[in-house]
Amino acid sequence: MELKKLLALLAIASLGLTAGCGQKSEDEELMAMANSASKATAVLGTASVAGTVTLTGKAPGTAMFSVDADPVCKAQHTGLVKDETVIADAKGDLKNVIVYVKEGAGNYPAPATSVELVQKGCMYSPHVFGIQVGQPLEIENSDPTLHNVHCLAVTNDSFNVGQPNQGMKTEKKFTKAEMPVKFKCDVHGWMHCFVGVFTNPFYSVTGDNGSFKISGLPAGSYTLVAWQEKYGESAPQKVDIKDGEAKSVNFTFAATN
Amino acid sequence: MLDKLKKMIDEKFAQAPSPEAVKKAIAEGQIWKSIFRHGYPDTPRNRVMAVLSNLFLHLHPVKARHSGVKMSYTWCMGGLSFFLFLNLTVTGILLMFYYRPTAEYAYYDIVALREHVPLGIMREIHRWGAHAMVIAVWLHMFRVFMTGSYKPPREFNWVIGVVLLVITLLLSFTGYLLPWDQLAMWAITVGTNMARATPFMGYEGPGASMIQIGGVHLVHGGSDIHFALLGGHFVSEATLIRFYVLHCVVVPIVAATLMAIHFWRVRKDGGISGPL
Amino acid sequence: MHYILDAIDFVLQPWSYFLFSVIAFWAMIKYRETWTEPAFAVKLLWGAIGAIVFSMVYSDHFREIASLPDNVPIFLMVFSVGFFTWLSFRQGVLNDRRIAQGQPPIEKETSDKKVYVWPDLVYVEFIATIVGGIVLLVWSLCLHAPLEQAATPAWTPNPSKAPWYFLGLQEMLVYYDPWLAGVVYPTLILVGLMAIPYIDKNPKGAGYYTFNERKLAIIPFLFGFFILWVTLIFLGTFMRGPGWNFFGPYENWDPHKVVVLNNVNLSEYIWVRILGIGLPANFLIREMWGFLAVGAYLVALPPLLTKKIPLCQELLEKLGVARYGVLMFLFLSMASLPIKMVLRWLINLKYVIAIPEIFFNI
Amino acid sequence: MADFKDERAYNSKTLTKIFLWSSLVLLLCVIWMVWKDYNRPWKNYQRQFMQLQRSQAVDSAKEVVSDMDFAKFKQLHIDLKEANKDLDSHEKEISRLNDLSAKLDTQIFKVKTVDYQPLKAQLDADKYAYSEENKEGKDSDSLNKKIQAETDKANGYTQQLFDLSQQKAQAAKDLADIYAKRDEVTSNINKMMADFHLLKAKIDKNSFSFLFYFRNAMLLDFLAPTIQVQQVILKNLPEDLYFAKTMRVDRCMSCHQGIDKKGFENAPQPFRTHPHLELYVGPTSAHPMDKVGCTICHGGMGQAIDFTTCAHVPNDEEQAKLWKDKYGWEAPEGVQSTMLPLKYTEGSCLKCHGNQEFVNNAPKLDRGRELMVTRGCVGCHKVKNLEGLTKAGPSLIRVKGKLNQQFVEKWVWDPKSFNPAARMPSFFQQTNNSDEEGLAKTKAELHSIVQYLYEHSSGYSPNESAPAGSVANGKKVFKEIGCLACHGIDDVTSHHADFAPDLSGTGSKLSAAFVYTWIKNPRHFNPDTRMPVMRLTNQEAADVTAYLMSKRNKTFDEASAPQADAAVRDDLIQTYLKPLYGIDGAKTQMAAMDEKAREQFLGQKSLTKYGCFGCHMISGFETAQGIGTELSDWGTKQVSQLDFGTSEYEHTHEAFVNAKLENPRQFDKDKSVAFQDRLKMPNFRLSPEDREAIATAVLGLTKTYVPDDMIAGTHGNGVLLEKGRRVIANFNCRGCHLIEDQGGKIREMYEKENIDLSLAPPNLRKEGAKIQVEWFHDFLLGVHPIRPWLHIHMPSFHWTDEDISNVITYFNAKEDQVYPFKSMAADKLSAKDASQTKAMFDKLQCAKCHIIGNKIPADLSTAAPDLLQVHSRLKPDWVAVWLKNPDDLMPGVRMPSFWPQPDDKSPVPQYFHGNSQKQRELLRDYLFSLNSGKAN
Repeated sequence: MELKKLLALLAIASLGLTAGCGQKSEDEELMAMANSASKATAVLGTASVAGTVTLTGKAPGTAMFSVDADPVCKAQHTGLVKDETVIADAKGDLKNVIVYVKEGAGNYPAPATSVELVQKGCMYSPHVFGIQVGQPLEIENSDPTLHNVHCLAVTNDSFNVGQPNQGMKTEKKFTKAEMPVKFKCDVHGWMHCFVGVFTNPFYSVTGDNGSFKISGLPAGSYTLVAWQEKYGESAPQKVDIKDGEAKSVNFTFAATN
Repeated sequence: MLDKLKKMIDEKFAQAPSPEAVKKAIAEGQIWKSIFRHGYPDTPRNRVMAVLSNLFLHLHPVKARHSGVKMSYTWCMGGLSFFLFLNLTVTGILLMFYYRPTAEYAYYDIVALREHVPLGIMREIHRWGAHAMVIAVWLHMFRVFMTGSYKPPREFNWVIGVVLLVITLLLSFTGYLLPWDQLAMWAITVGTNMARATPFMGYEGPGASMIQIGGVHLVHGGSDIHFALLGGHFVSEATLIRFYVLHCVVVPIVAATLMAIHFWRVRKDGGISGPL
Repeated sequence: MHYILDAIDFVLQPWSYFLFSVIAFWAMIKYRETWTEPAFAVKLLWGAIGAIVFSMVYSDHFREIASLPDNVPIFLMVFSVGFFTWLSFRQGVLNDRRIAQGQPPIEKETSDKKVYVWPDLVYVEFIATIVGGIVLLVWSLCLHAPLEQAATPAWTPNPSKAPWYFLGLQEMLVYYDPWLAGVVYPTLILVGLMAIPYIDKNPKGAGYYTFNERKLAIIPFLFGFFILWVTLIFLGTFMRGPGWNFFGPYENWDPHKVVVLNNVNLSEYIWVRILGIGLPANFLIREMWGFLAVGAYLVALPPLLTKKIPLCQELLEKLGVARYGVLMFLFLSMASLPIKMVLRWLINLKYVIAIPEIFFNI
Repeated sequence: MADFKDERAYNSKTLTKIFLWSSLVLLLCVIWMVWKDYNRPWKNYQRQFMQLQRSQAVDSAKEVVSDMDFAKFKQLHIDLKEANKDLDSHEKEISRLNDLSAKLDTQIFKVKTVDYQPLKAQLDADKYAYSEENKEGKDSDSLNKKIQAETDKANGYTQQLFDLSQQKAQAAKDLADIYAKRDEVTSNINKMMADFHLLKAKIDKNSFSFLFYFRNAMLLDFLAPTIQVQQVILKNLPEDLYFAKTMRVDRCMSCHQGIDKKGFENAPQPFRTHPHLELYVGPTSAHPMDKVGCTICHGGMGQAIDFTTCAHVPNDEEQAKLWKDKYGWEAPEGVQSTMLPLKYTEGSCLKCHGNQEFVNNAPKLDRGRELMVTRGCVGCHKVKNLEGLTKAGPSLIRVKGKLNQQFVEKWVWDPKSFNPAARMPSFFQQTNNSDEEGLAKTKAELHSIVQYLYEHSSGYSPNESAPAGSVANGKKVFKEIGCLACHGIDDVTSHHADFAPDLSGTGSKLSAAFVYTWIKNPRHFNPDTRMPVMRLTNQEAADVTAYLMSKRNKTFDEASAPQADAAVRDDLIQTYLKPLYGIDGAKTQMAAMDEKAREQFLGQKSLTKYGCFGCHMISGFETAQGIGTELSDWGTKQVSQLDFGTSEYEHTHEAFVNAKLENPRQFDKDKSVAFQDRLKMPNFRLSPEDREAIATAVLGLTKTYVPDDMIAGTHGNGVLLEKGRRVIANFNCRGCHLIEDQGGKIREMYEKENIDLSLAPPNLRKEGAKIQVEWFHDFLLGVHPIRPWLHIHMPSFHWTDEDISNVITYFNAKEDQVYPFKSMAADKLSAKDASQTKAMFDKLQCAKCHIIGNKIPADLSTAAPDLLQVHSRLKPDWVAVWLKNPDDLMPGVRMPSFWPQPDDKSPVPQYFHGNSQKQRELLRDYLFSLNSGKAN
């Protein structure tokens, strides 16, 4: 055993010698490194996954609440305001569900375009959305009243910014993947929204009809998960996908009361 | 010009002596002859000379009894004892380079010897060699007894042998303390506790309480042989330095002297024993 | 398997261990013609190796103790002593056969011829040195020298043992006080060893292996060497556990083991148990029985033996009074250890003479 | 040759063969020896780590390169080429300047060495001669003249040298001007490549080059090896070797190469980075490697660098097996300073932080120590630094007025049958007293104990009877008001505090009147209780009472108390009397006792036997000492002194303490022990996590020598901090509040039940910097609500002036503010500033949330504290910092930052030129100008 090691070491030693002799110039080395480094970043593919998210069982009735505490908010609404926690249509199609690739996707560079979060009528819009690590998030106060944007991130740095002026914008970036991150406004106790932070662009938030589509996937095997603010994370679903393929995956949540 | 040089070299090579001649020139040159005063020992004369003209070999007689050189007779245990002694001397000196006999350092110097001192097994060779030497000496004595080799004229050499046995045990015993770990300290504590019970000289020995003048005891815990041996009431740093000096200086010198006498007497008493 | 181990643990006690070793010794002397045959000896060797392998495999405890680096010399000692005992007896037996047939011993065949020490002796010595060096190197490479926690008197390891070559003496401490076991006996052993050439006046057996011609010398010497030294080291290593209590070789060393220790002094036996009166205040009177016994043993016994045993008479005549006296003193001193052992086991005798006032206990 | 008859004992050829082969074997052995030394594991680890470092550097280098602006890089190289071309055109000028420079050098050298230096030497010698002559009174005029002449000459040379060097400088400058363009490009290239070059150097350093192999080659590695033993020598933490103290030397980093380097957090062992470098090992941490080392915390042999000899100890069997396979690990033999298994490492904090009430960042240890206090371990066992504390159990001085006798008997007989979460440990029905004899005798003991307690108890009756209340509302109040910070109850599973008793089953235990009175004023029953007043209204108190009384344990109610046998009792009394009076004497003694006396006798003896007074106040046992073994240095107690009985556990401290906590009586198993000598430690029914926590705290109690100046909490502010911490622990402040960012345990409930954390009790970070001392004092004496929207109440504790002073001093000392405290006044606003600040105040809409006197925002659920209190409550310095970024001081607070960090841009640039710092300061001054008099 020990003798074997010895021989191996001698072999390595001779290799080291030859490597030492054939030194490349610095520029060449640099170029080689640059090439291999650029290869490391993942490339978008051509496959896609689409589907719908539905709620089974009796959907909770739409809750209503008052925003009268602040006259500015009151002025922008007539009467009570709809609670956005669970929004499902008659068929049970769920809105505001994030579907994303939990396992299997690599890291992708962040797009330079920013995601916008608007506070309008003392409500967050969108209520649920996704963003990539490093992608700018622009938070705007469109109301003529004080809002504070209180980010309750755990993995990322949390922050709490006051926006006393109408039209005031604040830009933030997330540095790590985290799902979900809650935002709330401490001035208006009802205001909150959720964001998912991902290292890749493979996420989608369901619209009014509960449908979502994730495209640009390279061929491979992925684990998909849906997340809803009240019902949490769904059971994961595995998807094997080839280039150019379009697969359909549906998620369901069971209503709890 | 280069061609000339080449030619010259070729000529010189052609004249060069054969390897045998070189060998001969060296073996019969002044330097060689001044070191080795005899030829290769394959003739009786050279064999005699090989032994006689060599300091180390001249311990031996030129000729010995045929029966005496047999391994089955001598078991070579005396020789091995001596080899082990030399071995222990060499490794012991190497150990002394690294070892400081103080309470702060003794233990951790031994740890260093185990952990990272180059070649790493000096202490092992020393320790196992010491154990082996004890056994070799016993077996040597056993052999000498079983062949009746202590009988006249070798009586006194047997006595020296017995003393050398004691010296061997003492060397081993004093060395046992030096690693300064629990094993060492307590083995020495157990071993030296008996000294307290030495008749008249140990304060827990019979008769010690009788040695008194005017009601003052002369042999007490602070003056008895146990105290003298340890340099204190218990095994302590004073004991360490005492045992170190005994182990590295005193006992080896005595051992070497007695060994010289022992070997010399073997020759003078007629070499390896044999039936008359 | 564990029944066998447990049975061995049960059977082995200090007294039975001693008994077995004495029986083995007797057998060794008695059946020397048989066991020195190489074929038989190889069987014995395999038996010994088998016993050790068996113990190592089936007893975790034995393996743990046996594999302590400092106990490896014990095996080296046991096997080398065994081998060389065989070698010497083998040659002795062969010589004895020749002598019985009127031939000289084997050594005599060649002892008159002389050979040059170069190369016959020097070469052999050189090879022995190299082989010794190999053994030492391999041993050192495979086994680390033991090193425990740095020395501290704050906690005592249990058991605390002397270096292995002194375990015979430590074992003696069970039966005799330190001044005897640790001082007087070692001195006597050395004096006795030194005295051997001056007492042994037997002119035969010099320079060759023999048993028959030197029975009287060899038997006591080997008894001392084997029974009172080597086997006691073995016992001290493998069967003395915490509190210096006796444990079977496969028995776990439980530091909380409790054993009966009801030892009684001779004076108490006689004054209290036999005579039924209390102990006298004066310790000289109190211990007079012991003094009488020791005196009788050392002083009266040697002359008495000459009267009773022809062999002793013969010895006295051969050696003269002085030599005979010294011989008997040394011999009786040696015998006192097994005698005390037996007395301890038979009648729980603690001390023959017990004067703790001046630390004089025998 | 003819006459030589070769008489031989051995065949030469055979001997030669043997010689040859044995020599060969010897040679192989020697090579083996060298190889073994060369192949020591730590050397291999260092080689492996080089590879690891190299591959990491290569990765970083790749990243650097991929981030690099290649266009710029290329452009720079083109520029460089051009600059070089440009230089070619100046070739002549360059060579001229170079020649000139060389010529000047020669001249300078000549003037300096040939002309000036000998002259200077002569001059010095002459000066000396002159002074000698003057001293002897000789005429020295000629000499003086000579000196004068020589001095002039020397000055001439100096001038010459100066001129020459001027010329040389000019030449150099000219040259530099020519090279300027190229040098600039080169420096730009170097700047761009700086990171890359650094990494390149790192890669080269960690490459297996020829030089590396040469320096570390077998037998040559004594010259200048790169593979070396790494060590730190810790002069401040000497090791006590009993006979002498020696320097502690830790060599762990010889293998744990990445321990202090960032970036190896996920590397395989032994290369992994130490967790929390900002706290441990890191050079700027509180425990830097070169001051604290490794072994003082982890234990083990610091000087050993082999996996086994440095005494690694695994966490569990599984790890042991893994180590055996991977590293050839063996359990350390004969070594006492073994490593603490990793899961117990926090215990080591005690070596230096032992007299701290809690050790932050050691939650397991803190929990263990808290359990040792609250579960009453320290009632029986003496433990250094945990002495003289409030007893763990309730006082039994007035037990008669609180509980009925039946209940007490059933309760003590089996506490968990009443309440599985009870803290009272089980003494009875354990593995060593559940045999027939044990059951009979323990029943007799229990009965007598209760008889004794009731006989010695004074009476009590509640002074109020409970009005009718609503169970539902009581439940709500109980949960919201903060009872759960100390008490547990089975209705709430999201959080279970065990500082005070679990209240499940109260209805089966107490009377409504008792509960009502107790809630209203706990000190009516027990003047020494730590239970605070919660300032409930009568109705709230009645509701809570109703709720608690509704919590009954039916099975327990229906069970009957154990029946004691008088004969067994008398038997037991005999065992106590016999040693004192002999068999007959004992009988006479007992005959003289009547029934009651016998109960009292056995009760008293049994209380002593079980050490009940360790946790409870009991009349007649006021001064009794705990009955357990002292644990102050248990972690270094010899293993052989631990009685494992006949159990099969491995003989280690860890195994013992775990086994003992799991079932304290198990070491009596298979033993023949008389009833009264059997193990008595009760079963605390601890969860595995709690057992591990206590084990951590106990294993950390060692005799390790640590110099006084390394022990925390003994000097400077440390002493003040400890006094405060003790009060904080005693009143369980951290049950609600985060203090030193630890505790706030009730937040668990908020988190699990998804309640807004801003409704939880406040974080007291920087409280000392925040709150004015006078206000603090008044508040603690008379608590009043500050945040009206909070349901949870700050209770009114009954604390002494000393307690209050200690707490306030503690908070201030924490911020390095010590007595005498600074006076707290903000600057006065000028009239001009005041109006603008007011406008800014309105613009920022502070009043949207903050209460200002009687101006209360519409939605109370989002309200913030009254700004009228600012001037008396807050410290001005703090307010300015607070306004900058509240989240920094109180993470998760609702108050937003209006000046987003780090750019510090004001949202209202129209005021004070958008100077954020000024805006905050003026706002602060404005807030301090607000008080009830002139609120607007």
